[in-house]
Amino acid sequence: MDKPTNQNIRIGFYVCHCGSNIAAMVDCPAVAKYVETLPHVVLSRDYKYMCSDPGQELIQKDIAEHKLTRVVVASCSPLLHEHTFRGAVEAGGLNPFFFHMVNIREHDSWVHTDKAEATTKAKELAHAAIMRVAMHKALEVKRVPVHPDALVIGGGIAGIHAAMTLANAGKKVFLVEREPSIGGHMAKFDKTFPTLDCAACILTPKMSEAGSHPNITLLSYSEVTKLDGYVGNYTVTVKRKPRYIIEDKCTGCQECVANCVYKEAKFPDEFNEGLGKRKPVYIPFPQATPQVVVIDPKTCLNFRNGELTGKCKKSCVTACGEKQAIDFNQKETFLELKVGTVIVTTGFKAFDAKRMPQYGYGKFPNVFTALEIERLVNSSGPTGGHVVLRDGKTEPKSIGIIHCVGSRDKKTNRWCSRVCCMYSLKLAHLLKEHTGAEIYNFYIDMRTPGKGYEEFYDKLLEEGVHFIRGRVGEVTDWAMSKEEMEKGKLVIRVEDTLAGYVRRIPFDMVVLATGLEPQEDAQSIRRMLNMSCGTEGFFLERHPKLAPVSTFTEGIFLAGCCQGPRDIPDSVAQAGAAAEALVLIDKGYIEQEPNTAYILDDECCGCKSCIPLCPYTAITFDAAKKKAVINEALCKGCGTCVAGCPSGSIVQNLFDDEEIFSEIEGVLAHE
Amino acid sequence: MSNEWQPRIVAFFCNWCTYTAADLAGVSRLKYASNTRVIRLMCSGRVDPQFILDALAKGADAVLIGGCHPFDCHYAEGNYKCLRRFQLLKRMLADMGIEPERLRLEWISAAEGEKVKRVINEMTAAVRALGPLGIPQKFAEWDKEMEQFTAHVQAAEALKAPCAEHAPTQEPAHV
Amino acid sequence: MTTKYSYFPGCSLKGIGRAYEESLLPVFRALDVELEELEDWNCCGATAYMAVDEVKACVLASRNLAMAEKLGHKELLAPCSACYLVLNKTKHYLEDSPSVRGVIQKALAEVDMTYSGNTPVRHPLDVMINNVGLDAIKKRVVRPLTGLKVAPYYGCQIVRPYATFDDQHDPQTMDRLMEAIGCTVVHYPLKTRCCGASLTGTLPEPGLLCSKILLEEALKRGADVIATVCPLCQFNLDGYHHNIKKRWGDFRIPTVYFTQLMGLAFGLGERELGLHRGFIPMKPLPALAPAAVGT
Amino acid sequence: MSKPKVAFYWCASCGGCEETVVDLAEDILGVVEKVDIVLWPVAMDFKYKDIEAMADKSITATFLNGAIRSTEQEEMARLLRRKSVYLIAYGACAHTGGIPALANQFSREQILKFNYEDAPTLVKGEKTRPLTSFTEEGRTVSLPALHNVVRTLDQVVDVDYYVPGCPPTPKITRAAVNALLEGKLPPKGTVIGPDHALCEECERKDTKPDKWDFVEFKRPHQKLMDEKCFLAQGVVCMGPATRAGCEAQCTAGGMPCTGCFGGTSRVRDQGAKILSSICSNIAAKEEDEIDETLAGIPDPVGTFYRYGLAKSILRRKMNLPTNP
Repeated sequence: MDKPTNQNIRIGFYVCHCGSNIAAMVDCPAVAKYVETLPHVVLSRDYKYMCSDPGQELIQKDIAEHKLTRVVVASCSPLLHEHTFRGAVEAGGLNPFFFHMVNIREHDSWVHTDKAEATTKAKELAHAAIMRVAMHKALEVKRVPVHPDALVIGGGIAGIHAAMTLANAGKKVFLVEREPSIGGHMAKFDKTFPTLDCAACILTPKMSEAGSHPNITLLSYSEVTKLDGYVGNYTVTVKRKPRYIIEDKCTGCQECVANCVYKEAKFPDEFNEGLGKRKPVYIPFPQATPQVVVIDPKTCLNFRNGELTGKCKKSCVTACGEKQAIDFNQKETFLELKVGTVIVTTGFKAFDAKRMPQYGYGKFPNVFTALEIERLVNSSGPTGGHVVLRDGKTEPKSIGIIHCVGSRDKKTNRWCSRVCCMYSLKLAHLLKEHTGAEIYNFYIDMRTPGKGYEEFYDKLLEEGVHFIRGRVGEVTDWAMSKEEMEKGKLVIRVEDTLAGYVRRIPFDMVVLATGLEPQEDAQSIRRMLNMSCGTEGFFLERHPKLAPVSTFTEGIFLAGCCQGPRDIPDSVAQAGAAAEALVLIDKGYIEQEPNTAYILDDECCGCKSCIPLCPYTAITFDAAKKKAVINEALCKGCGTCVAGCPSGSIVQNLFDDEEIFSEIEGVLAHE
Repeated sequence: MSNEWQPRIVAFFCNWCTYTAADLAGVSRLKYASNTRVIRLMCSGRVDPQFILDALAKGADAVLIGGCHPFDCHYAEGNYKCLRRFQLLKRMLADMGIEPERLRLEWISAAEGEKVKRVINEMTAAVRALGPLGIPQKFAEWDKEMEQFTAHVQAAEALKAPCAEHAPTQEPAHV
Repeated sequence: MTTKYSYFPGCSLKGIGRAYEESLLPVFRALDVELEELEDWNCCGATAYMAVDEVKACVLASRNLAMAEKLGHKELLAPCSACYLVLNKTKHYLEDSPSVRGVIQKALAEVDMTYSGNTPVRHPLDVMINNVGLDAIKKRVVRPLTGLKVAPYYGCQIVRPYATFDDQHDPQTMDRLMEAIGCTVVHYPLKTRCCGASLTGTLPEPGLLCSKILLEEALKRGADVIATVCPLCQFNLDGYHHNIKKRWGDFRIPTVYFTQLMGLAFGLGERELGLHRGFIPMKPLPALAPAAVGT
Repeated sequence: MSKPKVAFYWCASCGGCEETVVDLAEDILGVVEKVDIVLWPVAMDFKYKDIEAMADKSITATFLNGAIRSTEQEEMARLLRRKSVYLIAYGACAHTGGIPALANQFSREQILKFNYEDAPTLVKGEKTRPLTSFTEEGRTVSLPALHNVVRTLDQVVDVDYYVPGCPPTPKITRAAVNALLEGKLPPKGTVIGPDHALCEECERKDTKPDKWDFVEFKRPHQKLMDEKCFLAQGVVCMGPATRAGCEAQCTAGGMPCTGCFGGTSRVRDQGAKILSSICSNIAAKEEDEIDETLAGIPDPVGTFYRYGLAKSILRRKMNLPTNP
């Protein structure tokens, strides 16, 4: 067969075995042999690991020796290694965009079961790439300067740590927290596993350090509502909710709290999971950062339905005195920030135990969630660390802890929440310590992977805590007749899978080890930041192993439980996302995929049909020339206007019409 | 591979949702029919109706478009533009004698690897049931009438050559 | 405005559970819901059939579904729990299993029938709560059953394995419905526990024990009556008091269909509602004042 | 030096293209002076055998209008191709199929049956169809057969240049003739005419809004008073997807562009492109609302491919019976 030859187009083709990942299902040598016959192909190889150093060097060597001008690699997803190979092509002396990648792993070898079919598919996809790459043009990577300031969304342990890391490196950081204080879930914990050191002792110094760091602007009681701009240069709108306190003037003396017209605290305290009470003016917890009180307009007498009534005698204002920190006229304000990088540390939401009515939470008062127990065992909690039943006085003599509530369950959440086994062990230990009660853990599997975790489990076994392997069927107040011991108790019915029979065990108190879920507003955060979510609703990282804290948007990073359930050490480790942000800030620019669109100036007739198609207002109408113009800086490269241009007068780099047409032709060329 | 006819489906997947979902299907080692060939575009809004027609004309038995769910487009609204074109194109294809099952638009988020599998399997089964579309073969078949005619003319001329005087005058007869 | 449903009574409502139909029809009539009984319906496929050959049971069920679809009302009402489950299960198989679908379609084609899967199968509880609505029901109440303490008992089949309209573990629809007609609902933790089902007929000992547990707990919770949705549950709880008494003592408490209680609240007569058919009669409660207006 | 020989020929066309040549008015005399017309059936009496007798490539340029729809037209196209140095597809039908190509939505049998048997204007009872050959007294008379498929000229023979339009304007015709005479020929395959879309020269251009947000589509007769851009009034106008060069005579005359000049060189399917553009700018986001808006375009094929069906990517309706 005579192959069309073109001095300028000399394609080198490489098909990767990826060990056996591809080679087991795709006949790689056959693909290479087939591609060798295609137009413009001067070299076609199969190789064990193309992404390895020798693989990349092979490309570079071939470019020099065989005067290749185009390179196609058939291996994994371009989302994974396109960047790697472009680098190799560039190092070989070619423009990096004279390269195209064929996905024969994720889209082929991993999803098919018939080797002949998978091989045919690989050939067709390769054929398409060969035809496409011949059309490629040299492109230049656009460098966008990165604004040096950073934004951290969420002031839990991950957010605090990330903000501190950046601030210590001399970067300006905005730390936005929705609650009146930073600290997140960790602030509610009593002890941390497996070392049992006091959570507050670890966390609170970090909190106050973050609160007073000269490089950190702490925006508590605030929410990010909008993110505009483009990579490296975001304009962030932050809503500052009125706390009716002028933060700068409040010293945290809490005189106002003491002098509130409500002499007794009578409103459910959010920080204490509703187990304690607070006043309308309050500080969430003693070590709250910032040390600033907040007034809740829902319960304050001076408000009704959010409107000022002026009906209260405002003894708080009197108590505040000269400081004049109370301002009932505060309104919601919006703050605009310019940042270059964003670290998302929005954390998790605890599973709502009411979604599993068979466990009776909300129906039986003495069924508690793990977070409630965290507060109960906490010496600064609502009972001062005294573990009692919901009646406020009775100490439980027997406690059942049910694992995997809202985890590993097809009906609720399928994933393992990773922390529940360990915190259940911790709570078992603490509850035993506080009450001396008989404690049973009901588990599916004990999962204790972590430094010192298995040893902690062993310790608990020695402490005489009982472990029963089996998923609990129900918690009921139905006492079977003649079993007086069940009267007035909560009975856990469970199949003890080690003993091999169904047991009924009565308890005074039942603790539900609720799992971790994505935050309720995770979806809106995701949309705002243009991220993706995984199946479970946690934010999706760019790559689970190679880029676990990056997202598909340059300059936006993830850390902590918003990406998936994890414990404190892992959250803190992951807050090293800050390091990635730091690298980017110090580099000073982001390289942008040159996939922007441009108007063919002579050809555009000025029909204006493209102008409203651009969501970024990158297309405007040049009134003098009566033609459309694309602002390349604003263009994000979706190509919608290109598809919509009725006269074909808009071109998208990397996704040119002719490139796609040849891909279509190639994919269908194989007989 | 069996020798029976295999449908060929060309798919245009947006980079952010559906292509990523197909990657996820791979990472999850889901198994699905091998009849689909994916072409990656940045957004479903980039899907030019010309691409769809061209794919069909070049031998695809069906075309699948995958984009982000409403409200979830990485580029805000590209998916709506795709949907609007799709609605009319589907009708137009029906007018051109192409079954509506041969063009499908699906919203598949990056999390929905399972849906990639389901949609591809469903579509493969549906197209298999329809049988080949075979437009390139149709083109060839249509153009046979020209070949036949050329052959006919050549035969007539060959016949005419030795005894030109006796041949009936071949005047173009205008209708 | 009258809404119309196709109605599949099944064998029980024509036989042992006649009281269910006797109360169901007038109650729905009172709520302006019209039921049109399928002509020539056949066995739903439950119980023994289902145990021997599931696919054939589904074929039986699908004939009823096909007829309902042909009748043209959007939805099919199946009051008996067993029918409700089998019909729904058949729909699931039709959707999910191509092989079962193939068998069913072939069988239906033999008798020139088709079923496209469009007719939802609904339970009366579901229709009352989600279509009629509690407000409309409250409006029809002329004799609120104030003071009557009811243990709502749902049984297994309407919530397992498919929890179509209520929670699997803690269903609430009947609770709300009973409150709407003025009853006091007692906390009844065994509301979805086994009634003994057909075990009572074959292995009486464990079967009866199941029933006894339910009756005992209802009494312990202070209930005057157990309200149920299932003919088999009703029969098990109502029909074996004598046998239970012999073994464990007396646990006398009437078990009635929830529609019977609704009928009472709507002012209908006890006989009209089939209340005379129960073995354990409902006590004439002092709170049950005579109906203000008869219908 | 002898004058260059030029031929004009017509195939499946309405005769409008011939009118354009006449419309050159006094310029025609200039042309006639500079060339020898060797074939022009509409005006002069030349015979097939005259052309057949000519040496190959002895005609400098043939302007062929009309789509190729019958055996006779195909034969003539091939003959003229052989005899000509340049073969020019003249007018929309030869260029993109034109109105005759709308017949590609039907089979030959459907067309013949309708025209000779079912058409309401036919005399009742007589269902005579033309025969392709007829023998009487030993003499055989033949008529050309209708092809199943309507084709553009370049789908039958190699074409050098295209002169677009239904019909081409005198100006564009003159430009083509002059290019030939002066030897200033563009690359082979060029469409003579500008390569931008019509809006560029439309006098309604300045009334275009910045946002379209179509909520309904109207027919031209529903809105003719306004001097605004047709699309701005919700009337489908093919202008944005159609090659300029016609001097926007239709839009100036109160009719939206129907696309006779075909798409630009950068477009493979004019209809698909205008569909894409118009649909993208619909306001609705929900499927049923989108359909409601699109109900205003009841016949997308007839609307978007009025002149271009033969040249479109799909060419012809797919499920037509193959053998009548």
